[in-house]
Amino acid sequence: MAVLVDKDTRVLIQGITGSQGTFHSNAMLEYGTKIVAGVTPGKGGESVNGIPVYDSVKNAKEAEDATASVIFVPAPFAGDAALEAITNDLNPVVLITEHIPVRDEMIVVHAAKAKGITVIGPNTPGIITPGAKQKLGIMPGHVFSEGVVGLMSRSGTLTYEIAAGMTNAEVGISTAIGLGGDPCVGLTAVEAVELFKQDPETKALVLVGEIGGDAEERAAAYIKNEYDLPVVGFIAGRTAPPGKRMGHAGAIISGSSGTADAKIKAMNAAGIQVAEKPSDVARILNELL
Amino acid sequence: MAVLVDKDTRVLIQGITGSQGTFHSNAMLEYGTKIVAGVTPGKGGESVNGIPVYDSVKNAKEAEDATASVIFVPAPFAGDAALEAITNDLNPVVLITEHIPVRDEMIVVHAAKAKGITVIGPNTPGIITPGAKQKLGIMPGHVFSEGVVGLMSRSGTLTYEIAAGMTNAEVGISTAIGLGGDPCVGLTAVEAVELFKQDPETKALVLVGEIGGDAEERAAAYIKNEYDLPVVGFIAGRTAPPGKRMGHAGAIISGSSGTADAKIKAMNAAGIQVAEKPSDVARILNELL
Amino acid sequence: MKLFEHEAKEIFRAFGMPTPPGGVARTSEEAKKRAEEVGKPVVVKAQVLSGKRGKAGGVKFADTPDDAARHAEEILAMRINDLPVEAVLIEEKLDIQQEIYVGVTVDRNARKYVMIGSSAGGMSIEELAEESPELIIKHHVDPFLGFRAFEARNMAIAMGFKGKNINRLGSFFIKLWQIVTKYDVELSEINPLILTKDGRFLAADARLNIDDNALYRHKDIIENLHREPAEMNERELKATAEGMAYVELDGDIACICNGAGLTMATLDAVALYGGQASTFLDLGGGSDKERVEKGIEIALQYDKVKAILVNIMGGITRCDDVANGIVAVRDDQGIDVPLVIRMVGTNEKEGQDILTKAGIPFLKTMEEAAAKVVELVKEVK
Amino acid sequence: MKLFEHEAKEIFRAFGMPTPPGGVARTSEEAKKRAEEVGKPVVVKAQVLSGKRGKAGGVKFADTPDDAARHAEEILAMRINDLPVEAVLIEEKLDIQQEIYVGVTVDRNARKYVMIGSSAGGMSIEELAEESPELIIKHHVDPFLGFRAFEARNMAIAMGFKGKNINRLGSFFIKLWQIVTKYDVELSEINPLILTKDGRFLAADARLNIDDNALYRHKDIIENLHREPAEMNERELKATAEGMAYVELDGDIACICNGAGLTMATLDAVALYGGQASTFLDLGGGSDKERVEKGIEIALQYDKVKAILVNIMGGITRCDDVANGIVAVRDDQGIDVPLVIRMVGTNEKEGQDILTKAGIPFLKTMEEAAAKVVELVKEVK
Repeated sequence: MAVLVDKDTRVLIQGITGSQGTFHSNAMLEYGTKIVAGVTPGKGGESVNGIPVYDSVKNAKEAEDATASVIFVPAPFAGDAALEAITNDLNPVVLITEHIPVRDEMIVVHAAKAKGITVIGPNTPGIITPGAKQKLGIMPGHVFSEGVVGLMSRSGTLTYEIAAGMTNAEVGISTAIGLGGDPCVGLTAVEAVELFKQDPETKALVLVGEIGGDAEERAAAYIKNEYDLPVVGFIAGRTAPPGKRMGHAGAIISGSSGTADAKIKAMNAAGIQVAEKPSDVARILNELL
Repeated sequence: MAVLVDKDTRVLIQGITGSQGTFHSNAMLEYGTKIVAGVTPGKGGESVNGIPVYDSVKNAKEAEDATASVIFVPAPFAGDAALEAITNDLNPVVLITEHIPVRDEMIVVHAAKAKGITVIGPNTPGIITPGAKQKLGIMPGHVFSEGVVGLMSRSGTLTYEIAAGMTNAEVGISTAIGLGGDPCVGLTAVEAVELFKQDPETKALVLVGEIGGDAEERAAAYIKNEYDLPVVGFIAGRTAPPGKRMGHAGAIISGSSGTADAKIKAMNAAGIQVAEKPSDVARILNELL
Repeated sequence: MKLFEHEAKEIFRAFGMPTPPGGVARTSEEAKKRAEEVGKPVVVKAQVLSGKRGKAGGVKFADTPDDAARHAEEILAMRINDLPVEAVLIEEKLDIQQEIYVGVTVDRNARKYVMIGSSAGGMSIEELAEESPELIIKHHVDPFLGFRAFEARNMAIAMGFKGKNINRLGSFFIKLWQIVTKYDVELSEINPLILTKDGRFLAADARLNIDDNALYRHKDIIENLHREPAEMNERELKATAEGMAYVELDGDIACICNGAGLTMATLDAVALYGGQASTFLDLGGGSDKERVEKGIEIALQYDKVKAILVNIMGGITRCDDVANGIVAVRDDQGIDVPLVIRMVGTNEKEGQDILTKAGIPFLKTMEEAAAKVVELVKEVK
Repeated sequence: MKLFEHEAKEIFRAFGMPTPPGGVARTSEEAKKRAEEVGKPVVVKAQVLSGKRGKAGGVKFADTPDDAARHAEEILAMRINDLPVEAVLIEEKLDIQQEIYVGVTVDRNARKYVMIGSSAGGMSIEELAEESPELIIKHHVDPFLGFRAFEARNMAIAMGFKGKNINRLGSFFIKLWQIVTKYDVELSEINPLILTKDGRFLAADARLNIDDNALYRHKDIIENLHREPAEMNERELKATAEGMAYVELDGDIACICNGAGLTMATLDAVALYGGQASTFLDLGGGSDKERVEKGIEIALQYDKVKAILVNIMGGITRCDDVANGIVAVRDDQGIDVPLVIRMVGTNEKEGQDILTKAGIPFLKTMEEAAAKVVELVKEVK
């Protein structure tokens, strides 16, 4: 009924005693997320929002049987926190933190790959499975309603915009995954499509992309060959000039590569309908489903 | 009929144009070793002792189908040369070079392990299989005669001394392996015993150890549980004082560990007869076989 | 953070990479002196953080120190890509046998560094990829083992070099890798790396971008540079200091939103209805009243702005905070351009009440808002 | 290469590890001055490259600068483990809450670095391993990923620390690891690392050995030390310069052989026949005439030597070269102690002919040779 996160996921929050960790662990709890433990080195024995805090992931996992981690640790320490989660076999590892050095990201991604662990992000709003009332991240839960559409996106608020549109149009979501706005992220769009393909409850996909890189082109190529259910696309940054970083570290047209045009062309070639405006996504889905 | 090296081994010499590489590749050829190529970056197209020289292991392997490598590259570059051999799937990789930084050795050993490749050495005389007339190393071939005894040792000339004694006593050798005199080496004594155990032609073993570390104790424990054929031991350094490096980087008694006494005790406990003098090894073997 | 050519070359030399003899000049007199020191024909190169300076006339050859001074004077008076040229680099003009490309960047898909080399340097790697992709040699660096000397030599071999040149060229790759790991480089290029007629390899140009996110690990570099990390105008500096993403564009509508994707989509929607954005301003997540005020203030300082579109999708960001920020700016200093607001999500109702009370209209969808702001800007013009 | 405590601490401090206030003194006047600077009771510690200086009387406490001067004078006059004490370190005497052990070394079996920690510092790690092995916490470092901050914290947790002390103690492990990777350390210990009564962690002692084989990568360290890499006597220096392995022992028979294992076995054989070696001298592989000459010359300079046993297993080393070397030393400068030679292998016949011609006897087995040299030494005595 979902990918990566379901009702059995037992969540650990790394950096829970920080302002972000405290605020969002509370929001997650309110939404319904099964948070079983928090970690802040040196603050073991405390509690945050009623969640017990441990000094290490090892201790937290042993005591509370956590299965997944959400990381709010500041950028200089976030890579280390992710490796700690990976070493302790938490899966998925959701790396909310922004501004992590790319070299740290690469090490984290490959350490996770070597162990078969999925890293979501960094610089992601996280992942949400409305049907299980589990959100591992910072998204406003109420804009996502339960349903059969898998949603993946490189951006946060744009995803909320589209999800809210879907909810208004009564098109629900199986799982929504924020892939992250950095150039190097763990879970790629292609891998996300693969996961949704294996989920029998997901009947259609929404792929929200943006300028920079060619993750969307790769996903489109994969979809063309491997994915038979309807897919709707949206690309942000169609009017962005080359050479400028549009907020996200990954959203930049380098030379002539990474343009919205190229992505839309690739999507169209794969039979993906690309929405012109965010509000079109729900409309097209309603036509297709 | 042997371990690691047999008549099908096709040998590459890294560092062949250096004085050591040139001298020993000639000695190896004279002994009968199938040397198919040499490598010295920048000297591709030359030849040494009639052996074609290539600029890279990749080129040499593609052209001459080499399967194993012997490395004579100077210490600062030897780690890199070993990684080049490992990357190109040569196996075994015989690392003759002495004085390689231990950090480089550790990387080489683990890179090889990850690919299932055997590294012999560093700081080893190499490996010789008299029955196949193949020696990958710097040992004088004539002191080793063909036979059924597997020989492994941490030292060079002491091995020749013992092998010469065996040859005089008409006790032959299946394969003799120099494990290397450094604290960190690739193939360990335990792993060497495992290899000999799988060789149906090897009917007895000689384990020549020396002070420092506990490789001999570990091999003895393994032999006690897993190896049923006769084993003769010899330990050098019974009169060495603690805290002094006896020539080999690995030959040092640290505190109270690594003493000859401890090793001899462990060997005796494993049913291994330990020779008092090098010449006793052949005598005991003759009694046992 | 982008380094100037001469700054990058200083690092290159510290790692043992040879560069042509020469030095930096900030006046034509200095340029003359540098050329005299070189004592041979020189090249005078604009120091700007922008490619294509050659096409803009920022690179000139000079046979004599007087010529060098003249060229320097011209170039120092130029603006390239809207940036002033504050220095030139005077270097010996090399006797070229071959132009080579050596570079390193991050491959997003592989999530690895990729070393790139080509025997056909001089042109941009993008052009080369289109014209002669077979001449581009790539090596993805193992994230755990790093880049090894033999891999550097293999690149030189694959690029067609022989004999001693294998090690000589290979060493540039190795040193480049050392710089990458020491300084968290995200992109570096030596283009061209020159092989001279007398057989020397020299880094004739240098590009070096350090990962902004890793700058905290490299304070020493910034200190040595004696300058700001990036060339930014006053508004960009302010926005950056506030942690906002701010990009100036050629249109006239400032889009102030929360979230990079939403801001880009808002720019696109403006274009869809026939308008053109002047400003990409992502306030970031969880913006409070003060932040919204600051954002609008910065946007208003850009003289191209003729209208403002605020588009907020409330998540962590609360609509009442945003509304209070907007009202505060209007009351405190006035907003003298048309203002269109769209605001949904967390505390939407409260936010709308605040706007209504303050007499500021708002819309419910971003499409309506985009259409409206385009209409208003047309009226202003 | 072993560093002195004060040298190791200088590196520790450069990486941000706190050490007790104090400084080095080479005279009692300097010691007084250092103690005055500290302004509190101090400890005066002999700077020698040897453990167990405490038991040898090389560590003394002083309440006043005058006491410190007196202790320093005594200690500077000592020899510890046969090495002169050329300097003392004067440091504040700490108010100890807990003594901790923090160290790193190479695990031969795992072929990995191993970080070691214990809440029970102060005694040697060998003693601790025997007395309270359960108090020793070990972590093998992944050769590709290195040692991570969370692993350092996990060590501190496993050592029983809580709260802020987890990060405080963890940072010593992290910094130690940074030093290991920067300087190719093969062994380092902070023993004890002191937790003071007022809650500070300080490296009270420091041991730091750099991998000799990697010294070529760390010329900067050696330059900063302004001393020879190791404390060696004249003969050891000469042998090391020649690339020979040379160790002095308490006996009277110099064993000159080729190969470390063979040399050790020769020492053992001498002992087996009732003798005692004075010298371990491994000529190394491929020794030529000059090398053999140099080896015998160095051996003869050690005043304990009463006889020489040359034992050569010719492989790369040729017996004729060895024979020529022996003859040359005898003819040029004379060998005034009994000389026993055993020589087999490559060019054995030629070598034996040379010795025979020169009137020097030789034997065929090392056992015969060992027995013979022991017999001769007894006659000399």
